[in-house]
Formats: sequence, structure tokens, C-alpha cells
Amino acid sequence: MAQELIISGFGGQGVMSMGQLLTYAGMLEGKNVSWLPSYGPEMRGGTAYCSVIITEEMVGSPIVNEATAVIAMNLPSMERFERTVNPGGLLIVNSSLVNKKADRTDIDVCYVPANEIADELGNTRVANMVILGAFLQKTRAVSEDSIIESLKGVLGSSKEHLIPLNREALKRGTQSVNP
Amino acid sequence: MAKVLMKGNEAIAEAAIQAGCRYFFGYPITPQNEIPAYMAKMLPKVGGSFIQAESEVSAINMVYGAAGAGGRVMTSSSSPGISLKQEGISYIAGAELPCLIVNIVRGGPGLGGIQPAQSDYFQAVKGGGHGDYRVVVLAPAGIQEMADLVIDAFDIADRYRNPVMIMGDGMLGQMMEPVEFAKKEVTISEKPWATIGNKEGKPRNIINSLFLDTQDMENHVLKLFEKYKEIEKNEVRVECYNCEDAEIIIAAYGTTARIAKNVIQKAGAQGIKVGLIRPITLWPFPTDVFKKWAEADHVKSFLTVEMSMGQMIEDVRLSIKDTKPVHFYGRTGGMVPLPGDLLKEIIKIRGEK
Amino acid sequence: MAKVFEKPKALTGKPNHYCPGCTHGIVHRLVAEAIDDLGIRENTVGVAPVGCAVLAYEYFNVDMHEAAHGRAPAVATGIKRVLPDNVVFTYQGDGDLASIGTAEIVHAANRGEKLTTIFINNAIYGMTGGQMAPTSLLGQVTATSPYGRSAETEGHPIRMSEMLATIEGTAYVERVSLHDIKNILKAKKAIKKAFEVQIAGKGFAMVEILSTCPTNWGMAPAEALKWVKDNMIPYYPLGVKKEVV
Amino acid sequence: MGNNPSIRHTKKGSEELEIGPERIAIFTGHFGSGKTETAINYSIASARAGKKTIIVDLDIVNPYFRSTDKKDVLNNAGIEVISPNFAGTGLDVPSLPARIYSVFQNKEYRVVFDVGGDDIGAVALGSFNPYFKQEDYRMYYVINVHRPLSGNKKDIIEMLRSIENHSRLGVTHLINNSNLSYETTFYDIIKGQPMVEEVSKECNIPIAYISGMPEVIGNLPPDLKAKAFPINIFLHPIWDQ
Repeated sequence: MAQELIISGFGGQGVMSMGQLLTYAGMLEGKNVSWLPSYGPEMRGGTAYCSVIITEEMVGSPIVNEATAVIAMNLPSMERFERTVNPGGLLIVNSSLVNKKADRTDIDVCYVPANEIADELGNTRVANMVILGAFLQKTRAVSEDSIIESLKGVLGSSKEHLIPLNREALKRGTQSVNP
Repeated sequence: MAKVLMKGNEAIAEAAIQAGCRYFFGYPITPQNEIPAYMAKMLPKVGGSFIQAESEVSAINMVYGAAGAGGRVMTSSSSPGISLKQEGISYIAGAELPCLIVNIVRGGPGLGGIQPAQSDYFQAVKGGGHGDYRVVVLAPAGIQEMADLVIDAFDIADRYRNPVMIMGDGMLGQMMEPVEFAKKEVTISEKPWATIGNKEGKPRNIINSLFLDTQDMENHVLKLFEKYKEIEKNEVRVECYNCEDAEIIIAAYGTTARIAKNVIQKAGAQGIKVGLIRPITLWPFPTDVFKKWAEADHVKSFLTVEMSMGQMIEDVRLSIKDTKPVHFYGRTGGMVPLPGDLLKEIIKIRGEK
Repeated sequence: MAKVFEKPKALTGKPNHYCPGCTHGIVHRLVAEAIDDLGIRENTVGVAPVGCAVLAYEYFNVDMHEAAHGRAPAVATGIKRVLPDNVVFTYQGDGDLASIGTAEIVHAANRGEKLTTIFINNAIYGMTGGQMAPTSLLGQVTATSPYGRSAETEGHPIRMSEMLATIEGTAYVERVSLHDIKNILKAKKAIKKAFEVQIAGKGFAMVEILSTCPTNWGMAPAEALKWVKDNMIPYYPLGVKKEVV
Repeated sequence: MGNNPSIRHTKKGSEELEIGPERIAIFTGHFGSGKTETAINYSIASARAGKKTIIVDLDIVNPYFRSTDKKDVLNNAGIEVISPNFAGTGLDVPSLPARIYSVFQNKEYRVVFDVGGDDIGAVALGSFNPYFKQEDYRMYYVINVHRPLSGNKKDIIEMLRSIENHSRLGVTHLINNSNLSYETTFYDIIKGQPMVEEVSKECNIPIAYISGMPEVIGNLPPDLKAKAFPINIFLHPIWDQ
């Protein structure tokens, strides 16, 4: 199924790189993909978000107005993007930072304590990989292997030692939700 | 070479380097900063030269100097910066020098905002600076096309000794899509007119746009316009999509053309046949293609979609000489048309008949 | 018999348009002689300004660019980056260099561009008909300072050589004058030095030349030369302002 | 200007302009006062009177409507024209040809200087100052009271003094050329006369001429001291040519 998703959070939570990993993985699998960031003042500490499209069809507009899925890494993100999820679509909430429940009842909402899981693994910064794992578990948008493949490209050989940690984070995320 | 995922701005820069561009002069402005950053990093590695100039005015004049000396050269900026560069662009056009200018358009007038817009269309295709001249304007709608057009742009510039502009917008500059660089041999044509030093026994080269005699000045402009006629004949590029049985044809370029394609699919699902003419060259404008489809009986009307208050619509109307109604839908100031709103507009136009 | 007076190779020989008594003609000759002396004619590219010297490309027998007003240092920068082994010079007046093109000259110097700039300071706009220049003296009456330049409203005349001497990228700056033979010979030496500094790759080099504009000053040529000596030199002291050895 | 002279239509049509005795005639004045037309007509009258005549276009201010534009007409009348190097071209460098000096050497010629507008245009005269000191000349100051900045005595005199300062030469004669271009009537010229007379009295400079188109100027009352200076208009905008 075509994925048109919005990933949103604070600047620094890794939402842009999460989107890029997904996009890159989609490209490796031979799908049509696009990644579009919000840019400007939001880059400096406010809400940052990106739109990702992964599809077998042609990518038309890279802007996602009606999302198949939204990943909200913080409360402002949930408040802003909850309404853009299509009926029957998916909302994944980082419940470590969002202590509120979603209003929508016509969509599938998952709460993932991403920061807590990441802390258990010894590095808060992999919270984005945890939540990405949850997203993959729900959608099967791309394979875990493709994500790890993309990550290798991003990290380069000097940071290759970080791969096992990220793989573990991805796995813990997968386990945190039902398929 | 395998596909890589790149931002539009990075793709422009990489494509330029692959096209043999070795000189870049620019000044920072959002949303095109990735271009100079990429060039600053990469050009020294390939024996090129990068300068962050003291202003856009200086940057374009460095381009003027480098182009005259025979270098393959470019600059990039966004709307307010392109306004400042118009002086130099006019000189470069007047002195008949090749170069690439990239405008990643943002909302205006004035300082405006950094969000995507297409409101520099008039400035790009109708002149921009002073005097009688034209700049070839290419409008990519995706990252792959952006990269391909950059490479073509340098060749067009050299072939006609004329500045070429790539007009994108903040969205195209910032978004990422896969892009593949076909490794091809770059051959840069000889530039016997370049000022590289006057060897004994050869004619002196002078880069100039001043004419003392009004008749000489007119003759020079007439010569330029002969050249422009050639460009109009040879360089028009356009994509037609779903026009064969369309009752409404959308005219849109760049980002808005992508939105239009989405909407065309949605409209089709509702049984409304909509097509798209997407000019890839904004100048020369694909007049003949518009004329051809305006003559088709199944085409009842046109709808121009732009991120401006309506600028390209004038060229659409001129092309079809108002033989069919030309509607307009646009957002401006950094707002991007929403597919849902555009679909409503199409349904409304269809109901009016 | 040996020829004592011969046209420099670096001049085309085309009769110039400058008014009788205008010192542009002398400077053209001095620049051309320096190019000949150094044997760099075939390797030199010049940039002409907007101003009375706008047609300099007709007179210098080297490859030339015509720049927009004030932009010669930017144009020269572009040329030099493409042709680092060539000799590139700009020829600019006071309006061009010290007013509309201040940013360009300051930053070309600051980047240490290996360029030679010939700066003609005649304290007035010649081309447009005698308006106030940034270098016009206090009290000087011009078309746009009809009551005499006042520091209160028009500011003080700007000393470009002293200003550029403070810049790290500047390798050589000297101010010279053409009001008598002795000074013309000094000017010739300075111009040659400014080319040598570029060839040696030391950095930016400029010679400021105090010059006359008999037509717009409304003076006979001899009166004009005296005016340079009596009025300009006290405010614009001659000499080397900076030299990196 | 309530001074309405009694009008007697005593003369009909144009009369020949009687030129002065001087070898060098300089025409100065405000922008739009009619300097160039007066200078051209004066040169033609001089040539008709059998004098070898040169007109020097010394206008370094105004790129259009200058005597150089009428070079063909002037040459046909036997008048030589010396112009700034780039007059009539697309370049505004106001450089003057060295040939100008020849007019001071060769005394066979009558020389008419057409000077640029205002004190700014008069500056260029200064570069010939040593030559003017060596022989007699007339410097005419052309006045048109129907122009801004020369509509009252104070402004007219201020400009006159400023032209003298900038050119370092004294005005020797006044010309009343009060006109409204194509719409000029006899009354428009006469209306300017009392003011020009006041200027004349205050500065102690005689009025040499009253000028205007022949069909208008022919009606001057005979009791005026100034001579009539019929002017044929040579400089038309391009759409009137």
C-alpha cells in the first residue's frame, strides 16, 4: 500500500533523519519516493516535520495533506497533525513525551514510550529508531534490512559501531506494538 | 551510476559540477543555501573556485568576469537576491556570455517569506533587468529533472552565448527524491571570444555592451533577437499529460504541475477528464502546443494554476489568443495550492458551462 | 638615430577622447609603459569602468572587459579566478571606486585578490557633468554641492588609500600625483610596482592618482594642475601607504 | 505685471537680425531659456552677414536638443560646428575636443559659444578663461520669465551671478526671450520685458535683444530700446520633425 506519512517532533529528535531513512530504504527497494522537509524558523527549535511518500505509483505532489500515517514525537505535533490522518489510518504517539490521548476514534492509535525504551538501551537518541520500528511493524512499508542498509550509508564506516544499537532499537520498537 | 537520494539544491550543485562547472559566486539566502554550501565543499576538490561574494551584485559581476574569461560558471540565489542580480544579468545578456543562474523562488514582494512561490515568473521571462533581452528559463518539476536540466542549461548557454536560468521554488530546493547521474563525457566548446590575453597577431577580445551609435545599438539588439528566434525554434520543452481526451487542460509548471497531476488522477476517478500542459521552458514558451490543444474540440477550457496571483496565465492567453476560456487558480505568498481545493475549482469550472 | 618617443605596444594608438589637459591620457600611457616594461602585454586582461574612462577598452591594446559602474573589482575577481596566471587590472574613477563600488573594492582588497587597481581621483564626476564625488574637497562647488561641499551635510572627502591600507589583504597602496614631471615619474614607478606586486602573488595592489578635470572644474589645464598641488595634495598626502615586502 | 504697453502693430513680418560687433559671442542662461535656439539663429545671421562663423557646442549637461543636432543645417549655412566628442552618441562622457583651442588662435572667424544650461553648464567655460581674458567678447544672458526658477527678479539675478562665478566671465548683455514655445504670443514676450528691464537696471547690464518667432516679434512697439531678434525654431522634438 502507498504510504504518505508525516513525521513530526522537536528539532533534534531525529524526525528529519527518520524520514530520510525511510525514503532511502524505499528507493533501495525500487519504489517511487519523495521526502519534503518543513524549513525555515521551525528548524531553530520549534516543531520540525517532514512528509514522506513511498509508493509503487508516480509521486505527484510531495506534500502530504491527507496522511496514511502520522508519527508524533511530541505534544504539539500530535495537536497539529492528528486531524490530517485519513479515516482508518495510523497515528503513532511517543507516549514518553505525550501524556494525552488522541481524540480521533476512526483511526488506529499506538502509544510507544520511545524515550524510555531508548534509555533502557543506554542512549536516548535512538528513540526515533524505536518509533520507526513500531511504524514498520504496523505498515510493513519497507523491510528492516533496507532501513539498516540506509543507515549504513548515513553513518559511514567511522560510525559503523552504532549499527547494533540502532538495530536493537528498531527491534524493541517492533515488539512494542501489535502487527 | 546508482540512484542517490538528494535534496533539490544539492542535486543542482552536483549536476553543475558534473557538467564541468568550476566557478561559483554567490551570497547566502534561504531557501537555496545548500547550493553554495555544496559548491564551497566540492569545487576546491575538482580544481574549481568558490567565492562567497560581498553581495549578490558582486556575485553576478564575478560571474560576468569569469564568463568573459571563458569559465563555465554559475550563481544561485532566491527572489530578493535575484532582483539584485538583474543589473549583471542585463550586462551578461548584452555582452552575450554564457552562464547559469538558479532562482529558488520564495514569496514576495519585498523581503517576503522563505516559503515556496512562483511569483518571479514575469521577472524571469519578461526581462527582469533593463533593456531588450531574453534569458532562457527552465522550470524543473522534480529532482531528477532538475539535475538533467542543469547539465543541459550549460550547453544551451554555450551554444547561444546567453544566460540560462533554472527556476525552482523552495519546495523543489528542499525536497529529496532519488536522482541518477548518467556519467557522460563533458565536452565544453571552444570559446575563441574569451579574454585570455591578446597573443601577438590575433584580434583583441573585448567583452562589452556599450554602443556609441544608436544604429549600432539597434543592430546589436536585432542580432540578439535573431538568436532568440533560433532559441524559440530549437529549445522549447514541454510535457503533455492526459491531454488526448481532456475537457479541461491545466497549465502549470514546477511544483504546481506536480499537484495538478495528483488532482488529475482524482478528477479522473470522478469521471472528469483533465489534462496537463507543463511548460519545461518558460521562455521560450510552448506556444504551439497550447495552440494545438486549443484547436481540439474536446478541450472546453483551460485552467492555469500558479503559486502567484497569475503571471503565466498571460502567456497562456496569448498563446491560444483567448479562443477558449482560461481560468485561474492560485495561491501566493508562500502558500501552496491544496489538491482538494484545486479539485473543487475544477468541479466548479465544469459546472459553469 | 634612436627613437626617443614611441607609442607603447600596450596602447592601440587610437586617438583618445579626453578633454585637453585631462590627465587620463597621461595615466593610460604610464599604465601601457609599465605593461610593456614588464613584457606582460599578451598576458594581461584589463577592466574598464563606467566614468570618463568607459572607453579605455578602445585604447589599451590588451584583452578588455567593460564593467558596470563600480563593479570592476568583482568582474576582475571573476576573471582572475578563471585565469590565475594572467595579469588583471582595473581602471577606475572616484565615483566608480569610492562611491558606488566601495563594497567591491573593499572586499576585493580584503580577499587579497591578486589584482592591480589604477584609481583616478579628480574630486569630481566627469561623465555625468561635474557632480560631487566622494573625494570632492570641503567647500568645493559642484553641480550637486552648489553651496560648496559641507562636512555637515555631505560628509568629509574619503581617503581610499589610507582606508585600504588598513586591510590585511592589501599588499601595496601608494598615492601619487601628476602635477609636474617629477611626480609623473614617481607615478610611473608606482604603477609598475603595482603590477609587480600582482605578478609576485603578494596580494591586492592599488595606485591612487590625483588627477585633473579642467572641463568640469572650469579651469585651464595649467590652473588645474596648480589646483591639485595647492588644494588636493594637502588633504590627500602623497606617498606609500602600505607595502608588504 | 500690470504694465500693459500700448500695442501698435507698426511692423509686419520678420526683419533681419542685426548682430553685434564682437568676435566672440557666448550664450548662457537657465535651462529652457532658449540659449541654443538663440545661438543657432545668431550664427546663421552672422554667416548671412558674410562672416566666417564657427559655433561651439559647449553643452556638457544636456544630451538632447543641442546645436550639434542641427549640424547639417548649420553646415549648409556655411557654419562650422565644434561639438563635444560624443555629442549625439549613446555615451554621455562630456569630453571636449582639443580643436576648441583653434578658435582662439584663428581670428578670422566669428565664434558663437552655445553653453550648457544654468551655472552648471557654464563651468566648462572656465577652462578657456585665460583666452577670454585676451580679447573682447560678448556674453549674452538669455532670460525667459515663463520658466520655473527664473520667474522673478531675485531668481534671475541669482542665476546670472552664479553663471558669472562658475564661468569666471561677466555677462555683458541681456536677451529677453520670454516664450511659451509654440504657444508664444506677442503678449507673452512683452509681459517679460518690464522684469528684464528691472534686471538690467539693477545689474547695469544693457538689454541687447528681444527675441521671438518672426511672426510674433514683428509687432514690437518702436519705442523699445532693445533690438528685435527674430528666431526660427530649429530644434523640434522628433515627433514634430
